[in-house]
Amino acid sequence: MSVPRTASVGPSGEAVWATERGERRQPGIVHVVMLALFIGIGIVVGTLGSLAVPIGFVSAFWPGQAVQAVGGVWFGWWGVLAGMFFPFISNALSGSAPLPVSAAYLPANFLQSFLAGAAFRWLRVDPRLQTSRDWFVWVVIGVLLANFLGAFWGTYVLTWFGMITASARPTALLGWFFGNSVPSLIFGSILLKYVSPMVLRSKAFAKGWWA
Amino acid sequence: MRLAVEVERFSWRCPFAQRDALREVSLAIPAGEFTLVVGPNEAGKTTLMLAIKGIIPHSLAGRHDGTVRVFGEPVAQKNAAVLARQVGYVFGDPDAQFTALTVEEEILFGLENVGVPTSEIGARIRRASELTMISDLLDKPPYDISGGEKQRVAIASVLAMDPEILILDEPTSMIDPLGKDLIVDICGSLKRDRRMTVIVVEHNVEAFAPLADRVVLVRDGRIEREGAPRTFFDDVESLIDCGVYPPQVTQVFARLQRRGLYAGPLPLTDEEGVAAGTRLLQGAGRWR
Amino acid sequence: MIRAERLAFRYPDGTPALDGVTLTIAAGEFVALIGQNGAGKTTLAKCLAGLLRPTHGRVVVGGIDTAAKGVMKALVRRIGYVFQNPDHQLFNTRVYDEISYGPKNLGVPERERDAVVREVAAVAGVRPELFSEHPFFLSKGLRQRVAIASTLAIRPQVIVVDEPTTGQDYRQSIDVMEFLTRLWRQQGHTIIIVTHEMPIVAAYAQRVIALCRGRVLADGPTREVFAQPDLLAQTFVKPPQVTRLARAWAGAGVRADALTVDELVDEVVRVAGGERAVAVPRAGRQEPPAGPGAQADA
Amino acid sequence: MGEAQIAKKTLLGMVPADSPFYRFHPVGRMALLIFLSVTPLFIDMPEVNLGLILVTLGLLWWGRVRMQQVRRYLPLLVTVAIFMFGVAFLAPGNRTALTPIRSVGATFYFEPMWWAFVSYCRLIAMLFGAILYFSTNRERDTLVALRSLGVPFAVSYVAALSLRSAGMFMEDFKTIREAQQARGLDLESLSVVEKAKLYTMYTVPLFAVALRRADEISNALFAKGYTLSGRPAGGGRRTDYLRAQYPVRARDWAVSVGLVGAFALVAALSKTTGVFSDHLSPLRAVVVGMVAAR
Repeated sequence: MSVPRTASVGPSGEAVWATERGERRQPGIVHVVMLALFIGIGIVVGTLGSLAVPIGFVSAFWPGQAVQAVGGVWFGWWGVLAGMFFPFISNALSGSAPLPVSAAYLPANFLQSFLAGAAFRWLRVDPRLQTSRDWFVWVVIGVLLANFLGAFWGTYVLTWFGMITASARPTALLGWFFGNSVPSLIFGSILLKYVSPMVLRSKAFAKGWWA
Repeated sequence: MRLAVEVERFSWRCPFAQRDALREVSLAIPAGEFTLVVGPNEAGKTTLMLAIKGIIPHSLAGRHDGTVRVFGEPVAQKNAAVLARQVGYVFGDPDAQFTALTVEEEILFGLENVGVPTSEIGARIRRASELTMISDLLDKPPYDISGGEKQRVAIASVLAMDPEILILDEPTSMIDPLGKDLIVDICGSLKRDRRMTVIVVEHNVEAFAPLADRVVLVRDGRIEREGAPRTFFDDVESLIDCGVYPPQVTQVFARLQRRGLYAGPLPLTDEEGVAAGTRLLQGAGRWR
Repeated sequence: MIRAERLAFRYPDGTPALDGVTLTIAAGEFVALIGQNGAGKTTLAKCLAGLLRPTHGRVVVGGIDTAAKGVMKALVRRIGYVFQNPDHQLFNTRVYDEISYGPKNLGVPERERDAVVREVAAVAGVRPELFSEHPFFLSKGLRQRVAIASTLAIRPQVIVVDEPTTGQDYRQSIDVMEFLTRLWRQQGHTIIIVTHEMPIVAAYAQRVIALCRGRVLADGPTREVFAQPDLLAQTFVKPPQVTRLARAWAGAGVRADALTVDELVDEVVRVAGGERAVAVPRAGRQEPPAGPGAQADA
Repeated sequence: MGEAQIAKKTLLGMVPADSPFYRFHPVGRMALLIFLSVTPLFIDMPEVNLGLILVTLGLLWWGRVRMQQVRRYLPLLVTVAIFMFGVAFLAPGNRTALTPIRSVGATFYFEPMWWAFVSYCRLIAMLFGAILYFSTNRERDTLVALRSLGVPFAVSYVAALSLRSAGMFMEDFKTIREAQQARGLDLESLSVVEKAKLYTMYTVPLFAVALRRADEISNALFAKGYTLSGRPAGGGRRTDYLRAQYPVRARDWAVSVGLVGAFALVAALSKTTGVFSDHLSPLRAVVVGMVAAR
């Protein structure tokens, strides 16, 4: 049952997201399982990332966003859901945010998970990052925009909870932004480039948002 | 005779694959019969089993042709819960089949799925775990035990469901030799006492051949040979070429036969071999 | 080469895995670790390779105490470990990087590294066309070979392989074992395998160490250990079928410790047919075995 | 070999199988999580939060959690403190409205520093609540709690499977690290950049394994007769043996209702009366007095 080995030429951009004639896609058990596994993987990556470089709740190096972004790209809403929920547990395990704060982060985590997936589907970007256009959309929307918006909301939450003063917000915003963007750029790119070929062949891959 | 499994000109191709994993395979297995499936890796043995269990086409996408029937009805038209009651499946990779957090939950998961009353579940868990000797593991996570224990847990979780057909895909690959004997004994008692239809895929032919009513060789997506074990292993060399290792006792006598020292049916078990050898050596006047 | 003294190991939840194991393995041996599930085989192998730190006792490999600090780099040149599941030990994105990972860690210069990679790949049967492939797309048998090649690239004197034949069919098992035998015979490596397949042990290993509940129950030349079925039964192991047959026919003059189909057939032919005595190799240095069973007679 | 003390594997480590926590129903333990880790949100007064931290530490000790496990969080406590007080020091806000304190050659401002202290105590109290839960509960306990609360089967299953898979990935992670060591990786001699590169080597196999596992588990679920709805075909209900094994007794209800009630009471009091406001803190009065005296 192993994935057959073939050359990496395959459908690109347009073809990746197009459903073939007569192809019927509907969510199945595999998507529910993938949701759970992605939460699990997010917990591990998110926790270890925060524990490795613990500088408080704005981690200077949080690879969790890479998991969020690629999850949305590969598995649509299932990946987005996973990206929204795993931070609850990874934040609690690593001690970077308690449950109520994690709850308040939800919109940030939603954007960080959703934007890349949305951009890839709407703009028909190849998840294997094969052209410079693919790279451009990934970096600008999937990484920079998603993390800027995420950091904007997240630091607002921190101020709201009184964990940082209003005047410290710009610093925290920059910290969050770079702390997420840099690892996301590194890991996210590697995951998209090297793992996407396998994902595109798996039955869990979601061409649409649900399947 | 009632047929448990009928496979009719069944073909299957995975998405992205260059060729069919199964090519017009036909096979009929009567209820209560014990079938041993052998063949090299990646020949299609597991794929055939998945098709009988209905994982193909229900849970795996791909192109298929032909039909597979279980008790006369196509599996494609049965749903998971019905199939779970009829066909038990033990996967080859012990890590690949666990769905729960502890061994006990692993066993009860399927029982809950098919709606066995809670009052009965406790007794079923006890019976299945005693039979497979895993009673002391019930509280442990299934990914935290040794490979051999995992395989026994997998078998227990399927036995508890009391299926009519039991498929075991390489059930002893990670088990120590006497642990293998335990699995073989369990299979023997299922055949004898419960008249269960058992299909075993194994490289370890030596242990299962004596139990089998029939041996099936799958190669290159086809059924290449099929027969009763006494005649199936006659051509030892060509089987070895196919990656199948016949029981050592059978090999020994096949070789002696070719050297003109032995004539008669090829033995399959230790006992038969010892007896045949003793006769042979006595005949040569060598027994002191 | 390897000396383990009163090794004990306990899992974090308190379950004991090893209990006072003392043994010595000399350079150039081919050893099989056998025993029932949970007897401590893998734990012992990992302790020998320095991957697990024993709770008590110590392991010295080629003069290095595995528990000492900062010895990992020196240690991996002496002993290499091939995991049971290749999925866990292949973590690079290209086969080439996978094989060159070890030498790179040890600071081998690039030009030399390339030569090493090509050489061990050839030995392990990994063709250069596969170098830029992703290891995950290879078949299981090939992944196992890449795993072995990447361990060989460090040129460890001792190679430990955990379950080299699990899940492989007969042909593939023979391929792996023949390959290990070449390393042992031609390149002088010490080989340690962990396995449940007694026909494989009988045909290839020179010495057997049988573990039972974390202790060494039997340790000696393969032929001698397999000649004691009662002792073996305590470790939930039984000798291969040919050995069981040979014992039953010993009364007729068949040697009771035959290990392979070839040996047993030759013995029966000699005894029954009165042919000239077939020279059976001593257990100390077995001739190149033709696999655990029958090949063509010629 | 001595008496082997068998421990249960929790999400964060090990706890002896006879820990007194296991005398309580998982629902009660989940109520404790809610009480300890959400209540501080409504409490500004640092004394109360410090008290809660002491209670949590007491419970950790009473539950016989190994203190080594807890000690892992010490560096985190320090870095969080440095971060929070550092921010308050470097970016205090509108300085003219604040009370300056000159000390050790620098100017601090009382209000932001005090607020950092208040927030820090609250944060740490909430964190310890979560640490307590994850140190004393297995995945199974969470599953039983969810099922006993009547959460739909599919939801409780996803929750349990994700916790379990986190455990599996941790194991994978350890094995991958062992494999790297087996090939001469010396973690201690690596620079930060090299350590960052290491994550790549962990993540790619982790994801590839996840893909395989998703296929395998979904096949296994099908084989065991699981349907998405969780209902067996041909009518009938999915039975719940696990829940039947863990009956919620009167005492467990009392504990759970009591804890959730206490939480609700604190929240209500805090919003209506402001009794937990930091302005009522005796400690604050003392510090303010000291600042004024200078």
